[in-house]
This record gives sequence, structure tokens and C-alpha cells, in this order.
Amino acid sequence: MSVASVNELRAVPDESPKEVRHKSYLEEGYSIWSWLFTVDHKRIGVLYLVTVFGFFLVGGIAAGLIRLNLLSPSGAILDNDTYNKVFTAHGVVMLFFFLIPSIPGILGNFFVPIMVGAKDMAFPKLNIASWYVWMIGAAFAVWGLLIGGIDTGWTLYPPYSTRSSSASVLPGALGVFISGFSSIMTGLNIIVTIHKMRAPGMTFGRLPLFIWAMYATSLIQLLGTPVVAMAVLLMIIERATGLGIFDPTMGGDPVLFQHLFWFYSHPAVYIMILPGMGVINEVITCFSRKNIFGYKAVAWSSVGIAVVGFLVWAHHMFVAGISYYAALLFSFLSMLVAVPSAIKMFNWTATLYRGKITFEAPMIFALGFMVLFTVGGLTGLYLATLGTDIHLHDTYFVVAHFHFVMVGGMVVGLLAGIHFYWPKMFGVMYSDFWSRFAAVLIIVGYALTFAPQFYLGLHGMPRRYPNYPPEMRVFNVASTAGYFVQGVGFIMVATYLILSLINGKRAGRNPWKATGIEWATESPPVLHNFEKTPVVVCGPYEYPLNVMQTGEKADVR
Amino acid sequence: MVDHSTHGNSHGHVEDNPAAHVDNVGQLFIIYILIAIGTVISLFINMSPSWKQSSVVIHLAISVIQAGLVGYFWMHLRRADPLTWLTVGGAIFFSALQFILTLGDILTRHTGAY
Amino acid sequence: MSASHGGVLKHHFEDIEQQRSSERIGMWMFLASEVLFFGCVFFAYTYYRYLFPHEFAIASSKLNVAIAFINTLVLLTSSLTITLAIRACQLGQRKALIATLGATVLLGFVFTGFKAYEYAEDWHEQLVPGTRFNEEQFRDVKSPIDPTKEIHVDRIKLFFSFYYAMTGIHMLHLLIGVGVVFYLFARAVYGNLTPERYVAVETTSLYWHLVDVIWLFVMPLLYMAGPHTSLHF
Amino acid sequence: MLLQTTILPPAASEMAYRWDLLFWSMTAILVTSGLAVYAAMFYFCVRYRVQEGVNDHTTAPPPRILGSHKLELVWTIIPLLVFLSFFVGGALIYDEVMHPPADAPEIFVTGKRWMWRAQYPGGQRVIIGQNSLDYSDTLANQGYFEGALVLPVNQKVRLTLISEDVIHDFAIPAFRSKIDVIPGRYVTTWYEPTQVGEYHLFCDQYCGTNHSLMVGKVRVLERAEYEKWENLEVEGSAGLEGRKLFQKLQCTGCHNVESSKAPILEGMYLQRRELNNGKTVIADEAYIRNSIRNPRLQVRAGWQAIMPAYGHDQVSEEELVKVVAYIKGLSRGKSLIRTDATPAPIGAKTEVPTAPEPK
Repeated sequence: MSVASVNELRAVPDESPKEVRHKSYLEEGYSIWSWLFTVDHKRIGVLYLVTVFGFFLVGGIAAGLIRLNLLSPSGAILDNDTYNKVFTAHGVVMLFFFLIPSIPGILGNFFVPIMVGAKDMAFPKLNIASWYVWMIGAAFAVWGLLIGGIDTGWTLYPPYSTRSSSASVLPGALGVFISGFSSIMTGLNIIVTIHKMRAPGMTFGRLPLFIWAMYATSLIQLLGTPVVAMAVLLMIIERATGLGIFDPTMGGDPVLFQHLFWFYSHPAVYIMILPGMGVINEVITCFSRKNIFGYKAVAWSSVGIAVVGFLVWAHHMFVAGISYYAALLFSFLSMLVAVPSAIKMFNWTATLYRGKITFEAPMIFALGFMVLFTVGGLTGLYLATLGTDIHLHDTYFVVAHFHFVMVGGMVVGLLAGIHFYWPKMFGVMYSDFWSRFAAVLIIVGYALTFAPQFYLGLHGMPRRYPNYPPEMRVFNVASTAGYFVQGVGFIMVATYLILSLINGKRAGRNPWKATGIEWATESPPVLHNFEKTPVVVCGPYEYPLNVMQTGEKADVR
Repeated sequence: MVDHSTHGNSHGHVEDNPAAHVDNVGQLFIIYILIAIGTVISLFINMSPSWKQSSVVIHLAISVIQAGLVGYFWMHLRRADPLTWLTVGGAIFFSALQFILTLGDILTRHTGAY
Repeated sequence: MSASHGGVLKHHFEDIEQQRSSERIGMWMFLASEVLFFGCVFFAYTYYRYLFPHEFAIASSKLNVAIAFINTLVLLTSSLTITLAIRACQLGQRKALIATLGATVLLGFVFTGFKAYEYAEDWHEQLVPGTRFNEEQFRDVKSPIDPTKEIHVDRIKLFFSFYYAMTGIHMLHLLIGVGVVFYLFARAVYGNLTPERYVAVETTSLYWHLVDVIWLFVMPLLYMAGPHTSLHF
Repeated sequence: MLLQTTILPPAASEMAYRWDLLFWSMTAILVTSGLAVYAAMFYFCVRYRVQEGVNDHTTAPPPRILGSHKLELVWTIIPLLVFLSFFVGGALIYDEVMHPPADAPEIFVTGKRWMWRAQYPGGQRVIIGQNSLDYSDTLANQGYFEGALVLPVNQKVRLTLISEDVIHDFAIPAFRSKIDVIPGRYVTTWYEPTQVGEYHLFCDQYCGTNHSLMVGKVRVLERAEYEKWENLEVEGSAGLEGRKLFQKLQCTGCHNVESSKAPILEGMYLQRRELNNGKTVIADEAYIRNSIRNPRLQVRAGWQAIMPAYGHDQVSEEELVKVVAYIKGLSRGKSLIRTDATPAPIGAKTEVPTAPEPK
């Protein structure tokens, strides 16, 4: 952004008549450089959109290889080493390069400034830097995956990762380390933006709940990520130099790494799920035309999850050799973190009560989120309970649980958000019929993929097995079938979204007749989001009064 | 969470005089000397013939005081807003959390040294 | 609005105080993140020191506490100079600003120089596990805490792993700081660092102070884990 | 009962029954509450959907419900109490699992990529693992006792485990038991199997290439069966040592399946034996020992007294105990042929199978 163009923009008098059409952010420049050197948060959001879904494709293909291999008890298509590399690629790519940057990177970057009524993020250059750092980290990880693969699992447990693995662990671990800083930058930017950049009248009590969720997420990104960065760095040092930091033969303790790793990686699952929950608030209220039930409870439960989420990490280690007393303590604390999630579920359900409910694609995704997340959340209790965890730990029960939360929760939440905000981001509408159809297909596909894995887990099928006892075949085949059902759903989503960019009909400012201030600006928004700084007069969900946060009628535009 | 009044309405309080909060040079030097003395004391304890393992407590106490001085005076925490204090508190809190909970495991394990 | 601040105000902020407080709190939050970053390695160190106090005391006694002490003073002085730089910038004293920032950069290099000398000395004394380590020198060494304890050389190596990891990461931070301060120094020389832009110096100083504070903990934990009898240089 | 057997694997230990009880009580509560939420969602979605003229933009707007502190409190506190009751239930089981009975016999298990070695209190050893991809050629699957952790039914056993390289995990779903096996230190767990049968044993902590082949079986045997196994059939048992001596002393030269020079010794323990002096003796330990030390005193009816006496210089008392144990336990159809060699360590993969199937 050159100084000249800023001044030009400022030269436009604030009282300019409505008919003057400002250029949207998409029309500010068409060259590749206007995208790569942008500092506009919206364009950065779009950069994330493209790259994040690129990685989703990579991780998804890896998932497909895993599922195909498990068609046969002796491993259908891959040898053991390749399988190990493929599931590691799936884990690393999906977690560090899809789930963690997905909603904060795409919707967070795009909508946090708009939803608080700011012109941009607090630190625009840091914002684009975070994307570049992330891409550098990704380049390292992809390099590692290409030159020999990583076969440690995404958890990188020593001493396997430092001593035994012959694969190219170092570039992969470096990629994780570097991309961590991107996560810190994004989180920092979002927190400062929320604190310092709010429009007049936008008090904390009037923030959209998506912003509250992003605030809680950023808190974890800011305070958790450095710990895993250091843990991975120590692991890298040990592997590269042969010093014994976690190696028991040289005096180290491998369980210490697990402590340091999970101190971040457990809160990290809340980085992945909280933004999804935030999106659901926006969608559920919009399509049932209701205020959110219990605004404060939902807002504080987000922050509660973020803080209490830091207290529970060792429930990943109940059978890993931690002390008896520590296990009791962490199991107790884990029970506490389940409560805020339950509160959210109840509040969303209560929000539907006496609403005027319509079932557009975002709403179907949101309801799907609620159904799938309930399963994921409730099965988590078996893993937080000490006794039951002993049997279920490290089995497919865990796999099914976190896929219900991560995929059924976060990915469906992301899709709900993308579908909800697509008209705002690009100013076009996608196919109504196909989007609803794909939504149902994806949700059913998820359930079909991961529900059989609960059964496998209860019968003790361990994670990360390329082959398994023959009697478990039926359920593995069912799971693979589910993968293809959701795969078809995703291809549909990609198709109609891309088609909508080409020939979708114009969406208008407020296609959903929603009340947040993000719907008061143009679709797609202009360079500085609003023609003039908006003034917020009320909370975000005044659907029954039909009033937007800016005080206008919601169904006029 | 500190609910600040939003900036947009607060033009009346805008403070844009860079020289409004200028440090007192004398005070800076006094802090400097105090911190230096702390380090000297640390060194003396370390070199005294009656050195004990437990001196780590004194060392760390001195370090905490030094860090407190740096933070409070040099990093201007003394005129920081509540949000800054919250940030500092948060960093210390979560760091302490890591220490306490992880040590809670390690100190109660029945196995000894590896 | 922007005119009154000579182009200091960035386009997306409403007023200068919003911009300043955003930059300040942004740096503070980054520092919070750094505290957790270092907290992690400090914790790992604490854990092993709790397990192996004897070996850690022996290994620590091998380190050169005199250099560490001088380096502490060097770093402290640099913290003072950068604090004075904020003052100079606020008051518009350009010469003082250039001098203090220059001194900070210089002291940063002095610290690095001493540290490099110390690393060279460690290399010479064969104290680098993994590449150059002489186990013989620890064969008959007794623990200064309890001479009856049996000593494992592996654990002495563990201490040195942490020594290099912690001081190395600290050095890296310091060098990044030197780079940033040098950038400010150049800006001051070109007269770009006007009083309105003092927050740039202030946020940099916050980072510099944190690096200083971390050293204030690294120094007693690493260098004073075991006794020293002389200030041999 | 049907639900029990299809949803969960067989429950073969004391702990498994308690685990199942906890599991089903949790499941009852969670499924009920989950279905209640689903029912409410479904009902609201149907009842309050937009319908032309009934519930659309022409009708009154939805009520402005902002929340209810009472309800919030209810659905904060009730879940919390329920979750805490789970915690208590789980902690009680964990407490038992973590505190093995002190008097139980101890089996040492070492994990190494990609097999387990179990060492019994009596010196018996088994190797578990090193399977083929589809688990078809595991020794356990061929009807051998090898390649499986063999345990007696209704007897508490304690396992002390350690790893030689990376972290492994010793998991037996039928016992609802699992423990990470860490290099550099011992971890302990215990079982009390209650059902005879054969169950899966998995390595649950990812350990590299053949992680999925580090599996085997747990075989729970009746007391008598177990004792037979413990004494006779396994590496390190007296019986197997005796067999090796039996070959080393070249007893197989005559006492083999084809031989016409000497009687076959299988299935003779505690049987009546007619001697060529007309007397009858019970073939107990003393008889077997005497027949080796001083064979010509008690020659079996119908055979020549050609066997040389084995004195103390050829076989010590200690060794003799093992030979006697072997002969005692030699069941029908298990006699050696003359060229039988000593079998390879059990479970170990060898290039050429050196232990052909006995007839």
C-alpha cells in the first residue's frame, strides 16, 4: 500500500453519496505481486484460503492411502515403512498445516478486523510475514516428506524420533518449529486487534462470539506454541548432535518430552476446535433468527476452555509412566474442561427454541457440527476417565474420538464458516441445491468413516497399524467406504464454490439478512472495510428486533 | 479481561506528547547499581568456601529481584496499563503452571533417577 | 489527524495513542510468548538438575564464571544505554540518541565476543559433548556436594547439552536484538528517529530488557550450579 | 449379553469385569444425555422451521430470549457432578491397576523392536512377536504354545516391563490392560485372568517399521495345563532342558520312534510296567532315575538288558532331574526321531526350520 493511494482514499469525503461505488479489495490489483506483497488482511485471508485447502488436499490424499491400505488385514497397497510415512504425513500436514492455521488464517484474518470495525489488523506487515513464515515452515515439511518421508508420527516421540528413525525427521521437525512462529504471529495480531482496534461502541459485551472464540484461540497460540517450539528444538538438537536430552541411555527422560509436547499439543486441539465453535454461534443465530441463548455463558466458556485447557495435558499420558498422583490430578482437571463444551452445546440447542429456522447449507453444516461434536465430546469423557482410558488409550477409539472432534467439529465448522461468509468474501452466491446436498453427504460420510472406528477401538485395534487381525476387517472396510462418501462431498464443494466465482449471481451486502457489522459493508468489502468507521449501537444477535449492530434494519439491504 | 472504553470515543484523553513520561537519569543509574550489586553478591556466594547446594535459592531470589527491578523501572511496568500487567501475569502464570504441574508428576514418581 | 504527526500515524489506526499502545502491547505479548519459550528449556534444565545435582555441580564448576560475570555487567550496561536511548529520543536529543544506540550495539558485540571466547575455551578444554569431549578429566572428580556419590559422565554431558542449548538460544536472541538496535541506530543517524517515533525505541528496549532478564536467570542457574574457587580468566 | 459380546471384546480378567461395569454405566448416562440433546435439536428444528404462513416473515418475530441464569446453572452443575462421578469411578479402577499385589509371581518382559521376551519366575522364557503381515504364520496360530504369553487362570501375576530401545506398549484388550514400556526404567502391571482362552496382545505405542507385527497372543490355561507347560514345554523349563540332555547323551540313538533296540518312553509316567523278572512297578520318578543310573536292575519285559549305566561322571544329579522331568512329561506321539536336533529358541525366526513337526 503506497502512501499515495492511502491519501487518495482519505481524500474521499466521508459524506460521499452512497451511489459512488468504491473498488472492492479484489479490484485493488490484479497482478500476482499485488497478492504476494499485500498487507491487506482480506487478501492475506484469501492467500490462507488457497494454501490451507491445498494442504487439506495433500492430507486428504494421505488419508485416502491409509484407508485404502486398511482394506486388507495384511495391508492392501503399501509396505509398512511407506504406510508409516503416509500416516505421519497425514498427521503433520493436517494438524500443523491445515487445522491450526485454517480458521484463524482464513476467517480470522478476513473477518476479525471487519467484525470489530477496524480498517486492518493491528500489524499488517506482521500479518503477511506470518503467512510467509508459515509457507517456509511448510516448505521444510514438504521437503522432508519428499526426500524420504518422516516416519515418527506427528507426535515425534523420542527416543524413536531422535535415535531409531532413519527417515528425514529433521526437515519435518524444523517445518513444525518454523510454522509455530507463524501461529504465534497470527495469535498476537488477533489479540492486539481485538483489544485495541474496536470501533466506537464495540464493547467487549457486544463482540460477536466468533471474536470471543478467536480471542481464546489466540491466547493459546500465543502462550502454548512457544513451548512446543522449544520442545521440538530440543528434540532437533538431540537428533542433530547426538547429545542426550531425552535419551534414557544418556541420562535423559523420554517422558519429559511428552510433557513439554502435550503442554502445547493438548491446548492445540482447542486452537482447532474453538474457532469452529465460534463460527457455529454466528450461523445458528442467523438461521434461527434468534439471539444467542446466554451470550455471557458462551463467551466465557470460550475463555474458560482456553485457560482450563492448559491444565489437562497429561491425560495423553495416563499409561505413559507418569506418577499415580499426577494421573489423578490431571484426570480430575480434564473433567472440568468438559463442562464449558457441554455449556456451549446446551446453549446452541436452546437458541433454536422458538426460532424461525431455515436450512441453508451453512445451517446444515452447523447442525451437523452439533451432532458430530456431541459424539466427539462425549467419547472424550471415556478418555479423560482414568479407568476407561487404560484400555482405550492409543487405540482406534482415540482416533475416532479426535476425528469426530477435529473433522466432525472443526472441518464442518470451517465449511459452515466458508459457506456462511463466501458471499461476503467474494460477493457471489453458490448453488443452493448442491451446497445442501454436499453438506448432507459430507456429514453422513464422516459418521460412516469414523463411527466404525469406535468399535475397532473398543476391541483394541491399535493406532498406526498398517495391518490388523482378520476379524476386524468388516469395520475397516466400512470406514474406507465412508472416506469415499465424504470425498465425493468435498469434490462437490470445491466444484460449486469455484463455479460460483465464475458465474455465481451477485450476493449483495447482506444475503442472509444477518445483523453483524460485517454485513453492513460491501460484498466484497472495500480496501478499508468500511466507507467510514462504523458506530456500534447494540449486540451482535438482535435478530428478533431485526436490528444490525450499526442500528440499521437487517432485512433492508 | 479488562473492558477498556473503546478508543474511538476517547479523543479527549489522547496523549501525544512524546516527552510526557521521561525517565529520571539518576533513578536509572541507581537501579543499574542495585542490579550490579545483586550480581556481585551472587558471585560472592558462589565463591565462598561454605558453598552449599541450597544457595540456588538465594541465587534465584537475587535474580527475581533483579528481574523485578528491570521490569518495574526499565520496562516501565510502573506506569503500564492493566492489560500489560495482565500480559505479564499471564506469562508468569502459565509458565508457573508448566513448572508446578509437571514437577507434580516428576516429584511423585516412585522410580528414582534413570 | 495524520498530518499533525508528520506521517507517523499508520493508515489503519485512528489516532497516535491507539497506534502506540497497540505497538507496546504487541511487544509485551510477544515477550509473554518468549517467557513461555524460555520457560520450557528452563523447566527441562530444572528437572535434570533436580535429578542429578552432583554431576551438574561438577560440570558447572568447569565453566568460566568470570566471563559470565563480566558479561552480566556488559548486558546490564547495554540495558541502561537503551533505556537512556528512549529518553534521548523522547527529548529529541539526536546526538545522545546516536551515542546510546551505538553503545548498545557495541555492548551487544562485546557480549558476543566474550561468549565466543568462552566457547573457544570450552572447545579447547574438550567440553563439547557429541564432537569433542574428554571424559578422562571427570574420571576422579568428586561431587562438591557429597564426595561419596558416584558420578556418571553421561549426566555431565547432559549438563553441557543444556549449557550450549540455553546460551546458544540466548545468543541468538541477543544477535537478533543487535540487528534491530543497529537498524534503529541507522535510522537515528539518518535523522528518521524523531520524538514522535520513540515507541520504536521503547518496544525494542522491551525486547532487549527481556534478553537481559533471561541472562540474569541463565547466569546463576548454569554458571553457579557448582562452586568456583578463583576468577581465573 | 449380546450387546456385551458384540460391542466389547471378551472380558477375561477380574479387572475387565469392573471395567465393563464402569463402561456401561458411563455409556448409559452419556447415551441418554446425548440422545436427549439430539431429541431437543430435532424437535426444535421440525417444530420451529419456517413454514409458509405459519412461521415466516409474515408472522410475529421470534421472542427475544437472552438466556436464563437458572438454566445455565443447571446445565453447568449437573454435567460437572456427572463428570466428577466418572472421575471417581475411573480413579477406583486406576488405583487397583497401579497397585499390583505384592505376593503375585513376577514375570519380566523386555520389549525390543519388534518382539517381546517374557521371563518367568521359574526361568522359562518365551518370545512374542516377529509375525508376518497377516499374522497367519505366527507360531501361536500353528497350535504351539510358543509366541504367546501363557498365564494360569485365576492366579494373579505381576508383570515388570522394560524396553531396550524405544517406547513400546504392552496391551491386552481382553484384560482391559495397557502400559507403556519405557527404556531406562521398570513399569509394573498385573492381571488376574478369569477365563481360559486365547486373546490378542498388541504393541500400542508406535515403534517403527514393524510396529504392527509386534503382536502375539495371551493364552490363559487351566491350572494343570499351565503347570505342564511351565515344567515341560517351554524354553527354560526342566522338561525342555531334559530333552536337550536326552539328545546330548545320545539316548535318542535307541529310544526313538523307529528303533527296535529300546522301548519308546512316551506316556509311561505312573503307568504299570512289567519287568522281565516278573515283577510289576509303577513308573514313578524313582523308577525312571534308577533305569538310567542302573538300567539292568529293572529291565522291561520283552527287552534286552543292553542299556549302559549312566554314572555320576556322565550325568550329574542336577542334570538327571531334568532328564527325568522330560521323560515324565513325554506324552504320546511326541517321541523324537533319531535325527531330531535341539529346537531353536522358541519364537525365533530362523532361515531353515530346524525343528520339524513331530509325528
